[in-house]
Amino acid sequence: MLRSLSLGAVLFATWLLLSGFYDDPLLLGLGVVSTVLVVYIAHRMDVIDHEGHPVQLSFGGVMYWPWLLWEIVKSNIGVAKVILSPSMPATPVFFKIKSSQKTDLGRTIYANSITLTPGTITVAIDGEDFLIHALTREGAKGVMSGKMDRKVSRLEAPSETPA
Amino acid sequence: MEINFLGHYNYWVVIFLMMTGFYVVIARPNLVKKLIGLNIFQISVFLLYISMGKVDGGSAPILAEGIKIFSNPLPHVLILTAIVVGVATTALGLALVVRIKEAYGTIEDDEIQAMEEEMEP
Amino acid sequence: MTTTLLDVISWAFLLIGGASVIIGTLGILRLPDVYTRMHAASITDTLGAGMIVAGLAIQGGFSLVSAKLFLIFVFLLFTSPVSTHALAKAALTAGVTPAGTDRKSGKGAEAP
Amino acid sequence: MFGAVAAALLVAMGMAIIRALKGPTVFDRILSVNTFGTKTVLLIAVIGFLQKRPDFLDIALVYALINFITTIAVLKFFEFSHLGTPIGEEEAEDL
Amino acid sequence: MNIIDVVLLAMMVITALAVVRMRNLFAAVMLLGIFSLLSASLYALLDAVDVAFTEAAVGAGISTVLMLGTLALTGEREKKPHRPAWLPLVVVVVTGAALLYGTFDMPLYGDPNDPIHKHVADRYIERSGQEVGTPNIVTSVLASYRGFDTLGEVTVIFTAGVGVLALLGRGALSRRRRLNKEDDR
Amino acid sequence: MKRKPVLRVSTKLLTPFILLFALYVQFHGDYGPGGGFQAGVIFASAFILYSLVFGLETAQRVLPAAIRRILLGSGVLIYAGTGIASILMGGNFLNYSVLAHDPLSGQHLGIMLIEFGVGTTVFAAMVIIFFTFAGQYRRGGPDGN
Repeated sequence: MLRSLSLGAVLFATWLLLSGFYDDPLLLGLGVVSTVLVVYIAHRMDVIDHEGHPVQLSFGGVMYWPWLLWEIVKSNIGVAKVILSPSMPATPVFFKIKSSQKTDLGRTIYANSITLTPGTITVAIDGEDFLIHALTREGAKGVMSGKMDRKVSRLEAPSETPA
Repeated sequence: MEINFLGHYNYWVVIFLMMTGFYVVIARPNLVKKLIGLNIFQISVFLLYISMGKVDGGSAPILAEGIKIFSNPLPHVLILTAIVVGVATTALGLALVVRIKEAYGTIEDDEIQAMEEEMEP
Repeated sequence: MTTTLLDVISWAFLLIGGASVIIGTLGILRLPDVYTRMHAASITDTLGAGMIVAGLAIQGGFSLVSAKLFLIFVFLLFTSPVSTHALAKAALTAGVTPAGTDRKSGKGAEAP
Repeated sequence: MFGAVAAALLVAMGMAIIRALKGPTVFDRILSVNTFGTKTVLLIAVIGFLQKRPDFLDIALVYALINFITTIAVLKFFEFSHLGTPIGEEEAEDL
Repeated sequence: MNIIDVVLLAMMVITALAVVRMRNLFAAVMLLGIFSLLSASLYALLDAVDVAFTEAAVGAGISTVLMLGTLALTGEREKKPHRPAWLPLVVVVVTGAALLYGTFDMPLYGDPNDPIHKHVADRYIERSGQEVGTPNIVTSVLASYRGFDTLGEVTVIFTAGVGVLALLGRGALSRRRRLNKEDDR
Repeated sequence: MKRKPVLRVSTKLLTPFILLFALYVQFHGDYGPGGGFQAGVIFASAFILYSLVFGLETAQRVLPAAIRRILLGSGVLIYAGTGIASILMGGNFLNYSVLAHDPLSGQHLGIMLIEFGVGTTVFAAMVIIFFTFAGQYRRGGPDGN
């Protein structure tokens, strides 16, 4: 119930961000109606749970996102170098790692973070085993160092609900 | 007759695209391919209309402060509905293709025709 | 004065963005197989899109336009890894053999 | 300046079309259509600024959304050969 | 601006020709998706934002998904055509030439004095603000001035939905099973 | 259902926002690009995404066949009903000026109603078409790819 309410609040905020009409009672009313309708449909679809609406992560996320963005910029430069150099020193490699997250949500965040940084892609997930493809050995080493893994686990940790 | 070559380039490309779609429709026996060709034809017709509605120096037909020249909204209205109707009819066509595949086991129109001729000597 | 400064910053962003879009697509053309090409595609999705959107947002100023640009960026950031992951998974399942792969750490990382 | 970005995007779109034509596997084509979609999103945003009416960014947003759904649908088609089953049930062995 | 226009059109031509050549229907559908994306960029460039919006939602998304759904049921390879292709080619070239000849009488592209802009469109642009009161002229023409027309379009969509249900829906499915059994006997 | 966490979690996250965006497009068609046609399609694509990831059966439970068919018809009825209402109020068919106390707000109300009708029908038609196609099963063996 609490999650439905907070999803509703987030949705209404999105509506205001999209709409740009703040003095029209009709549109604001329609915004409320739309929010309620969407929350009802989401409830029917059973997508409001700790995975579908992770409010618990909002505080940790503030710290995590900027770090991730910086990582993305760094690895972008690395991949661009590979593409632009005439000999293309790509040493593609498949490897497996174990992730330390407890929930599917944490694993999703970790997998998506790996994929989002160019140079590494999460190809498959089986439980806590990730199969990863890296463009270069350095990229592979970067993932295997486990720094991102620890960060995501820390992000996930305060919300350790039994899944 | 004075011919302005650059004044019509848009229409010419559109006619070329239209004929490409037309060719696919009449030359290819595969029914799904025919529908793909029909879609190309459709999009080129849309483009023809939209090009006609363009006014040099005009802007999107949504009223706002300080904008005087607008492109013609009428083709936009016609095409807007035509796109959605187009996808609905495409869906109907695809449903027919699925049924034809079930009934005849093939979606090549020459094979279907051969089967029909066999059935009615 | 501040407007010129902002203009210069946004132009720099736009230029970097445009350049990285081209580099990314060049990678899609040059690299040897699907898996490596995906890395190149994600340059376009992250740095290219991010920089162009940031440049445009500076031009748009503090307004609804920037808010929508921000939404577009967030949306791309959410969806692009998901589709890349799904694509890689599908390619692996279909048995597309990766080019020039050496199997490091060799814990049965071969494609099924 | 917007013109330069638009030009860069157009060049990149052309290169993506080449990849879509060459293939060689279907996944290359899917990848190029997907990245083509991203470029279209950006191009439409830039066109809005070029025409000095940047308040129509909803179009770009729709593209980003639809592109995602199309990619998922295409991949599902390839993995299961039809669209009805839920993801994750028909796989005998994951990974 | 014109250059973007020309480049987009050129890419559309390349894509269309590639669709003709592709034997693999799946690849053809993917290229059709690219074709639709290109056309939508072009709509946005030609000021038709509403149309670009619709094409974005419909052309690139739904129709690709539906085509794939059909391919999943019918197979994705096109057989090599074995009848001669010169007759269709002649028909196409003749038709195209006639249409090209027709364009010479058309008003110039983008000319504000085209006859098309001089009759009803002017009135919509000038008066819809006072008469209907919505900033988006396309919406006011669509929903108010030409509301009757749009009612027809909605009915067509309704009919298409009913038609698909009648052809492939659950009721139709059991009927088909029965028919197939009779065929087997 | 425990597998493919990435797709499952992302879909759960995104679906409500897609639905909300569709409704935003529906109700802001007067001010910018958008309207019933587009909104219906976007709303339907949220359901398409949902059924792609969670399966057709689940999606059909969320939106049962009866509701789909009622929605399909009711959109056209809302549209035509608005026309009839304007006749009853003393105007012509689909002349909304008589629907409220002054012509402008009447037009506004009328446009909003018929756009809603359009959106409903388009949504229902697209969902029905997709569900019907996805519900078909391949008869013969796989063609391979």
